[in-house]
Amino acid sequence: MTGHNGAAAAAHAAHGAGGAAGHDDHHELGFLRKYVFSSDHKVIGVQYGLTALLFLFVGFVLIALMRWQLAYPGEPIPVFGRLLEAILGPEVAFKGIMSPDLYNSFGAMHGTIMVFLAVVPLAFGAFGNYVVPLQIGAPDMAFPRLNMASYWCYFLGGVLMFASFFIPGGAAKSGWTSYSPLATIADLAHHVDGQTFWLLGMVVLITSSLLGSVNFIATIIQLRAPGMGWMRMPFFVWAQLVTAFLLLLAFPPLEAAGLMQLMDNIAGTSFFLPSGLVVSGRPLEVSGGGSPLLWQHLFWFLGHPEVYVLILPAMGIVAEIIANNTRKPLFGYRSMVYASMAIGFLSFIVWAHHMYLTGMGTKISTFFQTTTMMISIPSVIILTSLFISLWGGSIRFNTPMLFALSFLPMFGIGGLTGLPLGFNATDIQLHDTYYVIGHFHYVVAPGTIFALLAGVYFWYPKVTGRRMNEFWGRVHWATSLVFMNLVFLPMFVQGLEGMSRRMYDGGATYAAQEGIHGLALAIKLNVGISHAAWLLGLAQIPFVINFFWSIRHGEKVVGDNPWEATTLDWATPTPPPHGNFASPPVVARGPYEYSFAGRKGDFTPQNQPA
Amino acid sequence: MHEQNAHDVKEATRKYIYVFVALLLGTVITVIASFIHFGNHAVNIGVALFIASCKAFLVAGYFMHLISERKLIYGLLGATGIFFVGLMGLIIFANADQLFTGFR
Amino acid sequence: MDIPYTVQARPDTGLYNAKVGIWLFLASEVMLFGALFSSYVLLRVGSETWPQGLLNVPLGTINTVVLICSSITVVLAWASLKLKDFGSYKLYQGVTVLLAATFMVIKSFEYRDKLTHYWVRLNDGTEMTGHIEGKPFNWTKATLSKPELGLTEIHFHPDPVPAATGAHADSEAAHGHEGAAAHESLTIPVSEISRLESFGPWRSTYLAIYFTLTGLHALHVVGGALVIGFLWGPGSRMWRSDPERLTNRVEVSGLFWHFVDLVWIFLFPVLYLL
Amino acid sequence: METLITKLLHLPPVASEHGQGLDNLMLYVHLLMFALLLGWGAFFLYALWRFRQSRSAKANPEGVRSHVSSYLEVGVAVVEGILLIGFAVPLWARGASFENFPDEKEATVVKVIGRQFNWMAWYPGADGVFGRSAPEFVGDSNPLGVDPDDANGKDDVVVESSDVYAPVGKPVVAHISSLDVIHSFSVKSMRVTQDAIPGLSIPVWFTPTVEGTYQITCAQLCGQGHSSMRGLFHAVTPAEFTSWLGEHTRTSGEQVSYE
Ligand code: HEA
Ligand code: HEA
Ligand code: CUA
Ligand SMILES: [Cu+2]
Repeated sequence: MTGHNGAAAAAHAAHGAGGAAGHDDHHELGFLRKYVFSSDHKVIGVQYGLTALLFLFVGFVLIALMRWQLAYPGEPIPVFGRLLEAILGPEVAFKGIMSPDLYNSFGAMHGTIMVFLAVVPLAFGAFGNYVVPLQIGAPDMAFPRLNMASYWCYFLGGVLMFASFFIPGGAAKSGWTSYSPLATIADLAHHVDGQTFWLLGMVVLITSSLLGSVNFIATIIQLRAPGMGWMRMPFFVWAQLVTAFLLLLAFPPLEAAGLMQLMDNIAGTSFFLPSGLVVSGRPLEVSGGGSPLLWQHLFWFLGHPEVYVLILPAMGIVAEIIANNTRKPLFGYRSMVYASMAIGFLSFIVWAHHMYLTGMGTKISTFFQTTTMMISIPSVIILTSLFISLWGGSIRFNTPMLFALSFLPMFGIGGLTGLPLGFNATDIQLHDTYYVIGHFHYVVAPGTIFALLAGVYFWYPKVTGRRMNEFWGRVHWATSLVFMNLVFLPMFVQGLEGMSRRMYDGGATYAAQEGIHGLALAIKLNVGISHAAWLLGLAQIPFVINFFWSIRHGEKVVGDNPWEATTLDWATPTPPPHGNFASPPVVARGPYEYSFAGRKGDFTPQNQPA
Repeated sequence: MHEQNAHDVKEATRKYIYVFVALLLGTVITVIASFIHFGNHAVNIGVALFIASCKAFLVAGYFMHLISERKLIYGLLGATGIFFVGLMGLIIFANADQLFTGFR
Repeated sequence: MDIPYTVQARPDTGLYNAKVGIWLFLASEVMLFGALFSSYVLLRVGSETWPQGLLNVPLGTINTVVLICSSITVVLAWASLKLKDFGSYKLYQGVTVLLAATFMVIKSFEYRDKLTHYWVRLNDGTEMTGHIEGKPFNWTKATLSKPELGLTEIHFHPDPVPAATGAHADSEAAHGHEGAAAHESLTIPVSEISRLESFGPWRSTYLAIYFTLTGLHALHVVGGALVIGFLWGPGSRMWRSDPERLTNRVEVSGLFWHFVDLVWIFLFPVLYLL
Repeated sequence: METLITKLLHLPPVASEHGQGLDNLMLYVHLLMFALLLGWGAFFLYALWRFRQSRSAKANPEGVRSHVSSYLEVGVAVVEGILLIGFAVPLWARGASFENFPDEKEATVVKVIGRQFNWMAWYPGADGVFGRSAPEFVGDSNPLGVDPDDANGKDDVVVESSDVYAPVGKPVVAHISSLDVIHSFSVKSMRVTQDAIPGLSIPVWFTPTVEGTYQITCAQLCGQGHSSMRGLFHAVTPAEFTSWLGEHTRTSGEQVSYE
């Protein structure tokens, strides 16, 4: 393989027995064991990555169709409308016009797919799997077969979710939050409905991420290479460790809640159904006595930590790329580590800021808004540290760096707009408006997605031995940045004007009328936003082509360490073989020793002996 | 637990038997206690949960060797305990604040 | 490179990988059952009435004892491996699997009991609980009108009405529902019945949480028994090639088993006695 | 000044007593956000320009040594604390604490009940007492299940057309609830939002100050008709209110005086 430089090849030839055994295994495996049912963390990482990108695309297609309905309510969707009618039937897309039920299904599935099937698997499953063992100098994950099971559970969950579009009644249509009682009674005509599939899918996905997080934590605790002390771990590893803890402890309550809702939906229990429900003018024949708010508590107990699951790995990726491309250590590495732990801890006790308007008393809501304000501080610390890390650097503007740099202000805007939501008094006005949509999309779309794209461009050479095309990378970056902002910035205006989310007609019902104040600007903005969203989709074409084209035709990298990085992931052969390291690495220094005075070259790899 | 030699294991085995007997006794006591009226049902609940906690302590402490486990595991379980208490406590607090203050 | 610390403990943590793994997993299980317990508490506090003594305490007690016995056999099995006594290991762990099966059998009788116990509402609004003659399993109003059954009426044995209220009186009444000999049998025409329901999870919040919690627990019992059974049967061949690793596996599966026992220790009083 | 804030943030016009306080907090938070955005934005762009590779060939691993960033972080925390204790908590307590509620005798009391997909307003009528309700009385002409035999309910007024009327200048206490799924009662110009949760009846209060008709938004996904579950809140003069209520009384003939 071309990636091997002389030294690594020599080491390869001379390496110990363990390495040889690992390598031999590798050759004996058939195609199926090697690429499909592989237990190698790198193959699994790539599997996660490709599947997640596919779901990212699915999530985008859903929203692209919804944006038509938002911009031009009630008009048939050109071309794709007929396709929808043919595939899903005229009940939901008559003459290519999206029905309210279809809109709600797409909305719920967009949220679910983006969060649970696209971003988390990409950030945690793909990057975590591929990079963490490399960065800590481990030969693989602690439990390789569990790792494989984790991927296949994820795959099964994805299949269940995707299949639910095609069952009678269509996919879940009660929002990604699936609030009861709506989730239970939205589709009374079908006993097994989209919500059932959603719940089963979630249970499988939760199992997958539990397996994953057990594996990650055990790996990071147990398999660090000799010399890799806690404070020598790259920030990315820390971010993944905290993320894994969030998944481990926050997901089970949702699994419990999911089981209870499943019982409500198929066994007729009333965990989340209060007594005295009257649906369509008839008392509902259930035992009653349940609590709808209980579902919300259990959902948001996961839901809030989940958003940090989305952002922490992204911050980790950005930190790696910034340190590498400013050619200097991260500013305040230790305080960043402590801040990420603080985020992890606090994120378990802020959840009810999503529930201010459920009739909360003063005491409890004061508690939750105080913790919400507290959690913004460690975020500020991490972001500030990353900003300040730029100072004094020698900044290289390559594609990964451009994406990573854009992450900073985008996350900044998203995080800052969390503040008026976090104050319960202002949330009275902003709750469930497009302000919320704007807030979190700034964090997850131009924020997390940019960080993930940065990661793709950054680690691509390690995985394939080739670089992605730099020019098209820049085109991808510039257009994405522009369109992302054109999509999400106007949403704050819409929200302030009072436009609610999950509106099938884009708020047209609430348009201003003679003598009645209503939405005026928001409805106009809908059209612009939709066009920007479609252009945003088009802007990904260079990326997709670049991504596949470069596998075979990209510029080959010279050496194993094309970015001249310090962390151990770059100390492996390219691409890393089964077992990863040519010889077991020994760590002698901290993660970011760039440009230290009196050293040869401007970087010192972690495994270079003192 | 980290017994290295046969003697330790035999020692431990005896302890397991004691614990086993204690657990059986605990079960009997719980059942009997549930048929006694302590006046207030809350007391009954308290007694039953207290006995259950003692039994849980025995199982976790001896059968699961938590009495002599590594710091790492204490840390993990401590954190889990805190989050569990937070989950349960805050949900109940939120509902109480909502339902029992005035008309909320 | 091979994965290190699969058998030997890592010096700085003092643990081997699987042990870290199982404790992490158990931590997540604590949150899983913890959330269900929290729900139980919340639903119970928020409800006006809470049925008591619906369950069969003797059976529950027997099952508690069964699980405790299985816990001791699990530790003894592990201790036998530590003492290099493979024969005792096979014996103890075999008993464990049998005890697990016993637990499941008893559990299934309890479930059957609930699903053959009925609540019925007549067209005139009368509501009764009791048994249908022949002990049919989980009928509903829809079952009654199935043509192949050809039913025009059912024979219903109502439960004795509890004499006094209060936890204790209730429970005795309910326990006695079978023994209390000759209370009358009613003949109810099918056309009179407006609703029929067995005491499944749909019947009340209490039964819902009972079935959910014990069902999930039962799944854990089955899962644990499968793993232990595997390590007892085909998995035990590792004794010849890598005895220490097998011992570790037995320890780890044992930790899981004790946790399952531990959950039951709380489930039993909470669901059966309080 | 006040309307300027509202205009600046492009909020709907305020028509309730406490609305302005909410807008003020909204402005202060946004000022904090803008300050941070501009400050860090300027720093960011300058740093990118100043330390680009072609200008700064060799990095200085020391980077920033001053503690300005720590002071800034403390500063942000302090400002957040002030906004929290000084504004958000009191504003919330106004609406959510039992002690701060107006006396129901001095207020316009109404139950607002959501269902798929409209709002129903239920006034207690002249006696000021709501009738009993229970699911078994629910029928096509009695969607709320008001007990027909309950004397307190005889003079009650139930409006099914998603219109809520209230006189200006007097507090409104609205008990928000729902029959089926969760809805959310939101009158943006009143700066009021409250989820309507089945099984719970949650009171909110506000004092309309400006006459007019305002939209009631359903702000919680409630099914396929969610986007069209609009209502109208009519803030009218006390006289208009009385006569409107009179037109809707069930007991025809006698004029209902609401005071
Ligand atoms: C990754 C995802 C993510 C992240 C990180 C956050 C971060 C935060 N979120 Fe957000 N949030 C969501 C995802 C996220 N959120 C989602 C998905 C929802 C909606 C769910 C739904 O209802 O469907 C939501 C909803 C939501 C609500 C509920 C709103 C409502 O429904 O009414 C609230 C309320 O408190 C809130 C608050 C916050 C706060 C205070 C932070 C803080 O942690 C933010 C802290 C960060 C900062 C304070 C930035 C600091 C920046 C600087 C110091 C520098 C600035 C510089 C420049 C701009 C150049 N969020
Ligand atoms: C991680 C989470 C995430 C992400 C990334 C996104 C991304 C986007 N979201 Fe969404 N969104 C949610 C989570 C997310 N969203 C959630 C939780 C909700 C609430 C749901 C609810 O109400 O219940 C929501 C709701 C939501 C709404 C509100 C709907 C409503 O209330 O009615 C809108 C409206 O415009 C929207 C738009 C968008 C847009 C334009 C993007 C764009 O940024 C998309 C950009 C993506 C692409 C352009 C695709 C790129 C594709 C590739 C790179 C593929 C490459 C493929 C290969 C190599 C094989 N989203
Ligand atoms: Cu009612 Cu939305
Ligand atoms: Cu949150």
